[in-house]
Amino acid sequence: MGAEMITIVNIVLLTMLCFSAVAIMLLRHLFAVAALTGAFSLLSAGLLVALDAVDVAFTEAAVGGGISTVLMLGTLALTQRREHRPPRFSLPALLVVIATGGALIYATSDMPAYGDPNAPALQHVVPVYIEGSRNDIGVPNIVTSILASYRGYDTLGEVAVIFTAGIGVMFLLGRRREDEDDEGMVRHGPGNDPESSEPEETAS
Amino acid sequence: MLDAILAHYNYWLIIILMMIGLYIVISRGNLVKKIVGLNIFQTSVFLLYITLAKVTGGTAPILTGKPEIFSNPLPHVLILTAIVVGIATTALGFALVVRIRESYGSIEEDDILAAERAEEEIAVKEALS
Amino acid sequence: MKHHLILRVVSKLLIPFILLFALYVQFHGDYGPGGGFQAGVLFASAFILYALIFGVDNAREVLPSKALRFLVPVGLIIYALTGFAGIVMGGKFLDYDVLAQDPQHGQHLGILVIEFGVGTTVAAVMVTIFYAYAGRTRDVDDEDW
Amino acid sequence: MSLLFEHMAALQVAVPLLSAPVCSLLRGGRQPWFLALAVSWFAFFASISLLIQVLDSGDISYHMGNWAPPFGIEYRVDAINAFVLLIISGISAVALPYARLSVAHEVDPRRHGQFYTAYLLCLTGLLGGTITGDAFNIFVFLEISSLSAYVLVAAGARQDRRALTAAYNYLVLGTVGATFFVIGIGLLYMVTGTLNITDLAERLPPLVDNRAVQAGFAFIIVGMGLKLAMFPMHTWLPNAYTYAPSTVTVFLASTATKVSVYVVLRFLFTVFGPSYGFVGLTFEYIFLPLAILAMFIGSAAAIYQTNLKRLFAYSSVAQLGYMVLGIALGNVAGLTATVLHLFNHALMKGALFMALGCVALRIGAVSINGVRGLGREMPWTFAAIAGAGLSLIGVPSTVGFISKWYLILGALENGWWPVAVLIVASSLLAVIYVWKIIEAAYFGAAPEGRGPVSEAPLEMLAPLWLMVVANFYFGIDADLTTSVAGKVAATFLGGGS
Amino acid sequence: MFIGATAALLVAMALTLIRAFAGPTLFDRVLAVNSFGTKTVLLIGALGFLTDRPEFLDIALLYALVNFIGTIAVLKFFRYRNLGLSSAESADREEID
Amino acid sequence: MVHIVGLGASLFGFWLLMSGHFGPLLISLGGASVLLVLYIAHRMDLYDRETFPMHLKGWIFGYWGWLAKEVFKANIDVAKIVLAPSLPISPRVVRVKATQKTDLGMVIFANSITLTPGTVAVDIEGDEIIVHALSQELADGVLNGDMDGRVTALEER
Amino acid sequence: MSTEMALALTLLIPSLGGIAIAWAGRYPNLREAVTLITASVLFAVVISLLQQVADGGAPTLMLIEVLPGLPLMLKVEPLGMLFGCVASGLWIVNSLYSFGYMRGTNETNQTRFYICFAIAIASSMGIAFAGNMFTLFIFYEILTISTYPLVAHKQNAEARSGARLYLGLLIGTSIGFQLVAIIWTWVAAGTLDFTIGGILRDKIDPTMLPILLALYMFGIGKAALMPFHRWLPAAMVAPTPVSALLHAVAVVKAGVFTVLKVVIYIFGIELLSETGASGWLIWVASFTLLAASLVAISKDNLKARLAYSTISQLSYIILGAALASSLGVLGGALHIATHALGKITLFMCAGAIYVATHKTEISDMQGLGRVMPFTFAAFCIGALSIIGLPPFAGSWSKWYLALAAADTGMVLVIAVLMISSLLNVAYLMPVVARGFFRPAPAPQPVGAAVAPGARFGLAEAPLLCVIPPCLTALGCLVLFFYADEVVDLLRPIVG
Amino acid sequence: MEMILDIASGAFLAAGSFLVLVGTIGMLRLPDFFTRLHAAGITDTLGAELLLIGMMLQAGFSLVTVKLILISLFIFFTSPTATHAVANAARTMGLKPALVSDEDIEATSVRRGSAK
Ligand code: NA
Ligand code: NA
Repeated sequence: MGAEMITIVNIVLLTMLCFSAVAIMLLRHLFAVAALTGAFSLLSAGLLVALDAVDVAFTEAAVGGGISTVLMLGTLALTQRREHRPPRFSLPALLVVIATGGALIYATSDMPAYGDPNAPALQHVVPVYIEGSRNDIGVPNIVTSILASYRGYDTLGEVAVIFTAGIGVMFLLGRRREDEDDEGMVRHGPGNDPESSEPEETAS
Repeated sequence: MLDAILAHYNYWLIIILMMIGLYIVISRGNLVKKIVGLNIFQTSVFLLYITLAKVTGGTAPILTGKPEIFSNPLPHVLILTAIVVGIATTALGFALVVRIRESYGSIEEDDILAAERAEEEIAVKEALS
Repeated sequence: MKHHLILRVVSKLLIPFILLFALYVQFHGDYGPGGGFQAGVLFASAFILYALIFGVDNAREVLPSKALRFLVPVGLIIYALTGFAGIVMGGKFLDYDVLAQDPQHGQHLGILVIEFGVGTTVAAVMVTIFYAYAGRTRDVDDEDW
Repeated sequence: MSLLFEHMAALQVAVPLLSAPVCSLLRGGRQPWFLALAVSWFAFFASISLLIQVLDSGDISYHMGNWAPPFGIEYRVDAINAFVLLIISGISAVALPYARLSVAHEVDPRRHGQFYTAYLLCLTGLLGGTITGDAFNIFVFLEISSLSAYVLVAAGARQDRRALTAAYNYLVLGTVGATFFVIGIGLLYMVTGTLNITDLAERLPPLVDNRAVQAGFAFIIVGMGLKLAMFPMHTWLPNAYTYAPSTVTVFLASTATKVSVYVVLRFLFTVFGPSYGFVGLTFEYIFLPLAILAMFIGSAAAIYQTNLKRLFAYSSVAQLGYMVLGIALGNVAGLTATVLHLFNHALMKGALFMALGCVALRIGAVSINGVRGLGREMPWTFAAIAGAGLSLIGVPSTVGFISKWYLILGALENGWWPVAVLIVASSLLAVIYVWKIIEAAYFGAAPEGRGPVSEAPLEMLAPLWLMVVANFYFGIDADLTTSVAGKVAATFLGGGS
Repeated sequence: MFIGATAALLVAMALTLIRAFAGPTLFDRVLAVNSFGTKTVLLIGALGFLTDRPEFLDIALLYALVNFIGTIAVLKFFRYRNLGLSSAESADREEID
Repeated sequence: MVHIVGLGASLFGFWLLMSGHFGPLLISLGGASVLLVLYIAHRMDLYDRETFPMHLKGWIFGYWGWLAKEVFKANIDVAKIVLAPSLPISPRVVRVKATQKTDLGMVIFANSITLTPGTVAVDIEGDEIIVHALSQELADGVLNGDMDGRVTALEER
Repeated sequence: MSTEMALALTLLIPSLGGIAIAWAGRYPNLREAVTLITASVLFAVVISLLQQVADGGAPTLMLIEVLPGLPLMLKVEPLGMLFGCVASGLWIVNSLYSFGYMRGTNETNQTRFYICFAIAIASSMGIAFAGNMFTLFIFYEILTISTYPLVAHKQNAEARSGARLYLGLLIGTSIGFQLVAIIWTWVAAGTLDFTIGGILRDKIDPTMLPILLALYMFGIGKAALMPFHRWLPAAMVAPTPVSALLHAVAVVKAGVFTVLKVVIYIFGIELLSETGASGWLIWVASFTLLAASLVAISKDNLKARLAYSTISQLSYIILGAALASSLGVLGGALHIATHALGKITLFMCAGAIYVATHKTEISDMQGLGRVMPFTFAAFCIGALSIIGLPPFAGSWSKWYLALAAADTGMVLVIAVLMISSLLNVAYLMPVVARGFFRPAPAPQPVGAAVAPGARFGLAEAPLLCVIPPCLTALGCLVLFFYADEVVDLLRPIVG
Repeated sequence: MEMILDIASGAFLAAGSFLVLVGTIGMLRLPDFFTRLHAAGITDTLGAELLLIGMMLQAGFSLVTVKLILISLFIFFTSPTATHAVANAARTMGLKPALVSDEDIEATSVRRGSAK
């Protein structure tokens, strides 16, 4: 009974995701897009919980719903809030997309069925992880065992990726050291108008 | 037939989602929208991985002391990494968008292309003169 | 002055708990969902909330850019050095078994340390990125607003 | 000391990886550059020792975290990736002495720490993506290199704002490529349950007819095709190379796409194998026509460029066509050509972009007009362009010739006469665009208003000429490179894994 | 019992999403998305009980948090410019919609 | 100081409640975490009456009980309105005098208004709270000063 | 001096000479002394090798193995010796002439000119002594590239477009056809070594032989076989010493030399004659021969006429190879030397006329012979040699070719040879006739003020422009009497 | 006892579900942004809390209940705050409530200058 309900939850959430994606495509108010993107991430995170991927759901919620929404808002604040061109149809895009989707749908016919407990991916390496997590590592969360130990090297790479992003954003947007140290008085941020101070920022 | 549908409906819906994301990336001229499309595309790939990790009747791969069937944890690990890569890419992409807006005064591909073409034409004219 | 009173008061109440929740997530990744990455993001989001309500300049006083410039690489360095520690103590790169008296303790220690590294870098990077966005002077004209 | 060699495979990547955050902590001035230089030289040393080790005593398998594959991540070094590692670290080792002045000129001095940090990350990513024996780890490390490459390209915005849009397009297409690659890996994982390349190779044969495997193959190839700028997925490349700072162009043009080619080779021959029906079909019906189109359209586009960096960027599209063509030939000679060309093209483009960097140092933007008459004022620089240009054309006694020699051998071996003719015909297009520059530099009159121009400093000329000399040395004494490449090709075709 | 609650939450989420799509003002959307987030928190709680693994409430807590910060962020960033300008009422109108 | 100790204690309690693991390692990590949070809170200048409202004494629970009842009633009212086919609404905006002396008190009052369906605190201007109400009856529930008085009473220990 | 050393020196001397010239660039006298010394030393070294080859030796020098089985190597054989002697010997003469010409016309970039010249000679030596087709190809390309700056010397639009065509056609044909042919040969035979009797016997399907041969013949663009001859007239924009280099000393000679090498050592004469694979080439060569002659007649510009003459004369050599008989090959080989002497004479005379009078059109040269008697006499001798009249060297090579045609029973070829000789007369003799027998239009053109012999009423070019053609004209005469020795030297190549 | 708890829990869940649905319907039915705020309030306050209490009753005295309490506390604090923030932003940016009499609008018109 619970399993069937999960199936229904999956279908409903996925359908909502698709509609959200279409809405994101069509909406031209970019702040609205940002808000919907946040909803999209929360939805997909909900789906991830339904699919037992709790660590992923945790991350997707924090990243997709939190950080990337904030980043997008920050970008919009520094750029513009409307998409200027109305959505228009693009045949090449459609062809690429159909080819990609077609290839995937072709692949699905030979994929293991959804939820198949005999899927090959469950037979080969995973049992060792489950046993190892219990005995060798002694960490109940198998995802953590794999992430931090078995495939800890991937995670090192992942931290390097985040580090790269940090360096990159600092490179592209960071204030120069001189600005910070010498011109600390300069107020930054949009609405940098001496006439109008911003209450939010001067609060407390 | 119904079996086939039930066995793969998840994949199909995810593929549709993926296609919408990819379509946004290719067809939208707004640089922010493109990155949003990229996010949708990537998120749907994440969902594909997680879907294939799901085991009917299984639970989250955290040991409880009881004998249980667990969903496959490995795709979870991979996707955790992929999410991080995705947010890193998004952050950089948005940073570039901000800089582009500062340099070109627009984040619409058409305007930027027009500006670049004009520059290019000047350069070519110089080369020919 | 009372304009953002509600937000201000509620945030003041929440922020310490969000920070602690982040640290909880950091150290309980072994038992449930969470770990360094998620903790880092949460930790950063507490600062982001602070910056949203009290202004980026105040946030910079709490967590100066100089400290961030130090913290961003430090997490990654901690992680990489853990890898080298494996080599130095007679194992392979990132081999935690050799870090303590027995392999399981070694694994625990290794995971704890690298997760800490992950959390440090992630939190620092997230705040850095937020500062970079929110603190950037807009030098384009306001036409589009 | 033995500890060093025992862990050399890990250190090859771990040292640059650790050095990147350390670099970001440095105070500026020359320190970041010096660290990058030292690390590059260490990486070069490591790659040489790995290659020697591999050639002497067979493949190296290093288990990260001491977890046996396929459970943990394995570093697996064989002749081919040792060779690619050598290319990457070698180019880096030569490019960095050159970099200091060029970067000082083109990149905001206050950003040098971040610049060299990004450079080190890019190096790390390329090395890591090459050395690893784990399919997903390839993705992670290639993304490290790609993300840092976007930053490095955008660093050119100080010279020309188009660097920003170039970096943006590179980012979007690169990410789509990476995502395709991830889809492909996922499909393979779904049906095999493993991510280890060796393990994958062992578990795939019974699954040849599985559609998920076939689709996975397609996604991996298209994804990497985007990253390696395989025609017609090359659109990000010309502008990225054109507007990046000179040093970045030197490094990326010589290494980044090469690693993607390597990954394609790895999947085509180690994981799959030409004996799989769909792989063979891909060779003949996808790679062959695309490669030929790339050779001609890339070269033809190069002819019409006025910006010299973009000219050589389009030439890279054509040259990547040669590499794909070598794969498409599907025989030892063709594959030897591809592997050789990884190295040879790195030498040519390294030298050419270095030379353009020297020109940029003196006159700013490098247009065909701007270099008129510069041949006499910058004799060493333009002699280098001429020399490397000859190599690009494929004139005998240069490395370019050796590559084409094997390509044509491969075409003839298959009895593909027209292909052999097309290969030489496309070289002739190279004559045109190379000669355009030579003619302008040596036989054109200096544009009005250009004052006297002095030759580039020795610090930049020396690495440049090292590359030029290498172009000729390895063109005349090709024994070393061809024996390694031939060995690699034979391994690939001699029964897959 | 949790099935019923889950179903109700799903229906409510779908309806809320309609409001988010329809707008018409940005604030309608933000309100809808915020409410949607609350429902997601509840859904995750319900799913935890449905699958007999209710210990994942950390996620729900995180959602509530992210939802809150996200809402604040949208408003904060959206309001930036209007704090400085008072004349363009009509323009505001257009922006809000 | 009392705020620091109070906040520290409640943070540590929060940790113990969340954790459910009481091994020496996690307890000491919890202690360290609390110290770190306290340090950051100090840097954020969060130590004041608002952060750890211990001056509100036990009254608060009584108030909560009363508020729960009000919220419940208002929910029923609004639900009726929403479900009525005719949608009997007459929205209005009213100004409510707030008599609280502290910011915290005013925030409790404003949030209480918002928590009660049918009324939303839209803005605070001086000592007035501007409230949007769905109907006059619902507005009256706020205007009658009952809630205001109870919140003010909370402040005056 | 060891043989290998000597062989290495043939490459090193001109290369080092080039460097020395660059170093001496600022001092024209020193620079030209270096040029002359280098040329002389090179010639001496080549002559020192000549004796060994005449004695049947084959000095060999292995440079490096580029790819397994594909070395860069030098190996001297008689044909190469002949070409080596011609190129190095004529370099001396041409250098002397260049000093006069370049100074006489105040050319710019003279240092570059001499450096490129030295590199061109070095690569000619490489071509002459190449031990396999691969080595030859490399030097062939270096020769093309090193002569490009010479052709583009004047750096104006005309020079640039001429040089572009020059480079495009030579590189294009060499990479597009020749390289393919070489690789094909490699694939088929597994070697590229020059071997008497060829390397392709039984290695390649006889029906494919004509195609391979065609790839070689059209791929050797320097042999100017129609329709790939356009580069030669286009290169006429270059200064005259360059034309001499192109037409006589190095470039076209390298082309026909390569043709002979391919026919003799790659295909083998016998294989060609057995299979008749070169039959088609006879007709292409014949066509080129006649057509180029006809075009030459129509040209009023002296250098253009000479250029088409060269195209025509080259086809004699190709014809000799195409006949696939010993006599034909010998005749062709001999023609390399005889034509070189004759054509360099003609070009140097044309240059001398230009230096003295700045005239380029034949129609303007009426009566010039009377004021430039030495020049025109030398021209006359060169012309007669090219036409093939005894007692000038050219008569021998044509004689051998005619014999070969008769031998193989190609009557038509004999006819072609006859007609072409008549055409030779028709385009060369009018120049001499105008110069000597037509009265000069008044006013008489005034030569250079310092022109030697002015007091005798002569207006000759500077001595350095006049003496070299006289020397080579003398050479035409001398070679007539020593042709037998040359043929004896060459005899081994036909087995 | 078990059964009583189950029944109580079921009742709470049912009531919560009902209120959540009602709130959502209100969000769709009500005419403008400000009126919809109230409907959203139904979901976020009583609906959410009832559902959470229903869950607490199922979980009994355990870590789960503790976390449910924390969630309900969190919602209790943040939900009105967020609602207020949206409403305040809308008002500050000049969005006019519909169906409100003129003098009301007068009384509450945005006074930008004074607000700062
Ligand atoms: Na975890
Ligand atoms: Na309310």
